[in-house]
Amino acid sequence: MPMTSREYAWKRRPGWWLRNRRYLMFQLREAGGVICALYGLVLLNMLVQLRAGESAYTAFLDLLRTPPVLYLNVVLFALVVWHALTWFMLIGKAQPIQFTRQPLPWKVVFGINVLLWLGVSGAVVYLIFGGI
Amino acid sequence: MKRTVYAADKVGFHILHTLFQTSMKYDRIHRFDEYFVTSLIVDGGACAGVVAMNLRGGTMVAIQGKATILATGGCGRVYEFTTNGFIKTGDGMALAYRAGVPLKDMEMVQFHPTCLPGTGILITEAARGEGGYLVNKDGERYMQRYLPSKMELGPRDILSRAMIQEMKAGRAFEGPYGLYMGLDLRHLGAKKINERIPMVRELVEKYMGLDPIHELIPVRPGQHYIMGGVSTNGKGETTLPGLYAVGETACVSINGANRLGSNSLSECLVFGAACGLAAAGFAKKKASYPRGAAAREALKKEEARVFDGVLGRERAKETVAGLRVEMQQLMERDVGIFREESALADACGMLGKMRDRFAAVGLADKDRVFNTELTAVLELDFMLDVALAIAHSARNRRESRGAHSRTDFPQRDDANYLKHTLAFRTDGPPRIDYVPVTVTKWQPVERKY
Amino acid sequence: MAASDVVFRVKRYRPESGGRPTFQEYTIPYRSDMVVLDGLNYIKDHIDPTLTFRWSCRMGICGSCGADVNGQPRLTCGTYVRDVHKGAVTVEPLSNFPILKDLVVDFDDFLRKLASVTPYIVRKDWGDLTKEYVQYPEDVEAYRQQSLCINCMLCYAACPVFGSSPEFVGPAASALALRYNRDTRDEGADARLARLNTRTGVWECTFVGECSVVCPKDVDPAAAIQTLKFLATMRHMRRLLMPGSSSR
Amino acid sequence: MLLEPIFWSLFSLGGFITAFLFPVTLFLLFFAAPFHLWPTDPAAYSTFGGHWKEPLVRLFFFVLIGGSLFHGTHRLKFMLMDAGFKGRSAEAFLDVILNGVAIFGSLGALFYAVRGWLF
Repeated sequence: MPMTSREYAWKRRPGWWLRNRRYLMFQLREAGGVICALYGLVLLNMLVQLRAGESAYTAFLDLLRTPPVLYLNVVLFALVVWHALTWFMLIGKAQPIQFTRQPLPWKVVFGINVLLWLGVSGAVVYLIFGGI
Repeated sequence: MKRTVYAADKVGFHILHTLFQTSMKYDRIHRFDEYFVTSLIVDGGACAGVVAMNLRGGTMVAIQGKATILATGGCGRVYEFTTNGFIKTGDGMALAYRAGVPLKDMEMVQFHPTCLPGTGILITEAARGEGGYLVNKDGERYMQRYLPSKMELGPRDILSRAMIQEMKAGRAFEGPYGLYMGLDLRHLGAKKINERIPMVRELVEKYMGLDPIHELIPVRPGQHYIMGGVSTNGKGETTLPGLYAVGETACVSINGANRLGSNSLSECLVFGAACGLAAAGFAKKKASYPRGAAAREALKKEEARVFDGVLGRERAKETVAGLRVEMQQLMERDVGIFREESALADACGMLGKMRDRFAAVGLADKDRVFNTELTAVLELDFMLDVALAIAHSARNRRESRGAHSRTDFPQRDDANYLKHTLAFRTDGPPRIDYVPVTVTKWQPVERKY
Repeated sequence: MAASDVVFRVKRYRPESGGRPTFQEYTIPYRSDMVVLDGLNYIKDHIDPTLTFRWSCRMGICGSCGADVNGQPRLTCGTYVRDVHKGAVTVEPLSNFPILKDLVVDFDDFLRKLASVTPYIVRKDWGDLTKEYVQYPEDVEAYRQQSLCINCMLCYAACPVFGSSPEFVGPAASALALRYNRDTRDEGADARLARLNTRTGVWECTFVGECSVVCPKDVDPAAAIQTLKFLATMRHMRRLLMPGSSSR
Repeated sequence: MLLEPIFWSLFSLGGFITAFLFPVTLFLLFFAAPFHLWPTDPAAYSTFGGHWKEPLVRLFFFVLIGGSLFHGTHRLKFMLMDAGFKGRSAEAFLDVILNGVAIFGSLGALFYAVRGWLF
């Protein structure tokens, strides 16, 4: 006669990340990170082609600049930028090392990081790519 | 010497979680989460454990033990407006009461003056301590009429009574949840409010939708604490060997007729430790484990009472929610802040009738697993016992003392009532008896401000 | 005051009748100042006494009344109907947990996880117990935020990682581990980091961050987990580079 | 032996590297010239090949490629696990493949970075 409790097992829905905007932004952030690895491979291939000589290198560069690849690149680039921005947000939200007595609000840390990012980008333009 | 220590405005919260988390250190502590105790097992004049309903499994079990400690908190849900949680239905008090243990000083019910109407959420004393005003609808600091020397810093019982008098004089605000007074913090300014009483602002914003920096906080008195409870000595021992009680459930008599803030926590920490040691010592000394036969018998009896009896009743006119609200409103009106003979007599009679009507409360939910309608019925059963003890204890104390305020007997009467009330359960109304008060260092004197 | 009605769509599951959870609709009088819990209580008291849910303090401190309201984990006592209803309010049991009955879910798994992170002060030597362990306000400030957890389980319901890997130690237990690691009286940090530096520990976390969004007490478990990842890594590296050295 | 703390460190480091350095690099190499947003073509063979002689530039691309690979493969692993690639053997499989890509990719970048300069 004693009743055994029958729990109803909960199953996560496959499209969970469409449930709210924050989950979706998270998935895009993660996708952005993966795209970065993809670009890492593209850059590696650029070095391979550079090593192989001018014609191989230029052929590869031309392939990158054909309209379909170029427009795909624009979309992926947006994800890379989103990934960078979310990374700056995460730094402020996590702060495993605290430099101030009170943790700074994440928006402040985000702002500092964006400024830093602009500075670093400028430095890259001059130091790596020889300026404008 | 400081009277109390604190952890910001969350003392009880931190004690609770520290105790719970630290309990995980000990493998031999076996928790029965979400078991609902329906009765004590009494064998040979001693408590031998409890019969409990496993809510998740929907079964009844007997849990045997040499020593049993009741730590179930208060009984605020007996009243309509209370700062207590929904589960504070006086279960522990009723369990001991049914096992023949008297309830002591049950008429001593503390009302806190500043609760949010509707929910009964408590706005801490600190709001007034930091300089908050209590005002009526004319914007007047009405406490000047009642306690000019202390104003808003007077004791809880006097502030609560002054509120009721203002309401009766027609100087209260009227809102969706009835009459209320205003707690004015606006003159303190945003800085002070945010620094000193952030929890007050958070609660009012979240649960009232108002910002105390710019608006009056609506407040009214609500039941907050019961000074009475299961009669125990300083070690938590009751008159039933093997049964202990502690905290708000118990009445050690450290609160007399009027509790001071934070003393509830001393009850938990100081008397909790004393009670635990006493119970452990008792269990160690007791040679034999309780017999299984008594437990089996009690289990069978409870299964029949709860599953075949209560759960078997068909739902009809009388509902658990209906009867509960009726009882709560009755207690609020007649056994509340102000009391007098005819109202108390009426309440005692009505509660007696409700006891009979309770037998007709039926249930719609027939499931055994997690049946919260069933637990609500069992809780109402407990509450009716406790309410009867409160009403009869109050009716028999024909004087005013501390939180117990009789309009027909406004004076304190030490000649006749410097004594503790004991309520014993009978098949009819409770039998009221008295025991003398032990006065040690501080002689009772008149309260003067 | 009751100008109009509001519809509550509540997910029901009756273990003794079996089957799958279904939705039931209730139409109840609407008040502008009602919270979702008020609605559930109205249903329980006036329409359907069989509706089952937990609640107690109705002031956001007991942590028992959590449910998914319109798809988001919330304390029903602190959620105004006026803020969430768009014609109807959908109330479901918290995501990611087995359902016991209606809105009541099974939290036992969390209690085991909490126990696994040693949620109490550990000391090799307790010394003279009649003396106080002095802490300064800034010592308390170091762990105050994490100590405010009310175990309401909204963070677990919001965590998609816990949803797919039930063994994941999860947000609240991790935050409480950090609370004790940051306590100046404690000496158990190493054991806690060892527990969290495992397959079911903090490494499962992908920093979705939703736990901190839904937390009603601003405990910020997401940040706590990132800190723990950092501390666990430091401990790991130290042990790799200097085997035999016990940390701290 | 749990390797997660090590890969997580590399993932974090990679996160910083990609966040700060990737957008400007990709912009200059892939978009500046085709969209006429820059006076010169930084990716042109002669320009890029000229810069490549600099040790700092070589180090830069090695760090960029290694960082992005460790960062991205770590995220991909958790995305795949989230999508249902679960269990110990599946996880071990992902670890081998993805970390393999990151390790060999980084070694490749290192090879090109030091080649013609060290040997």
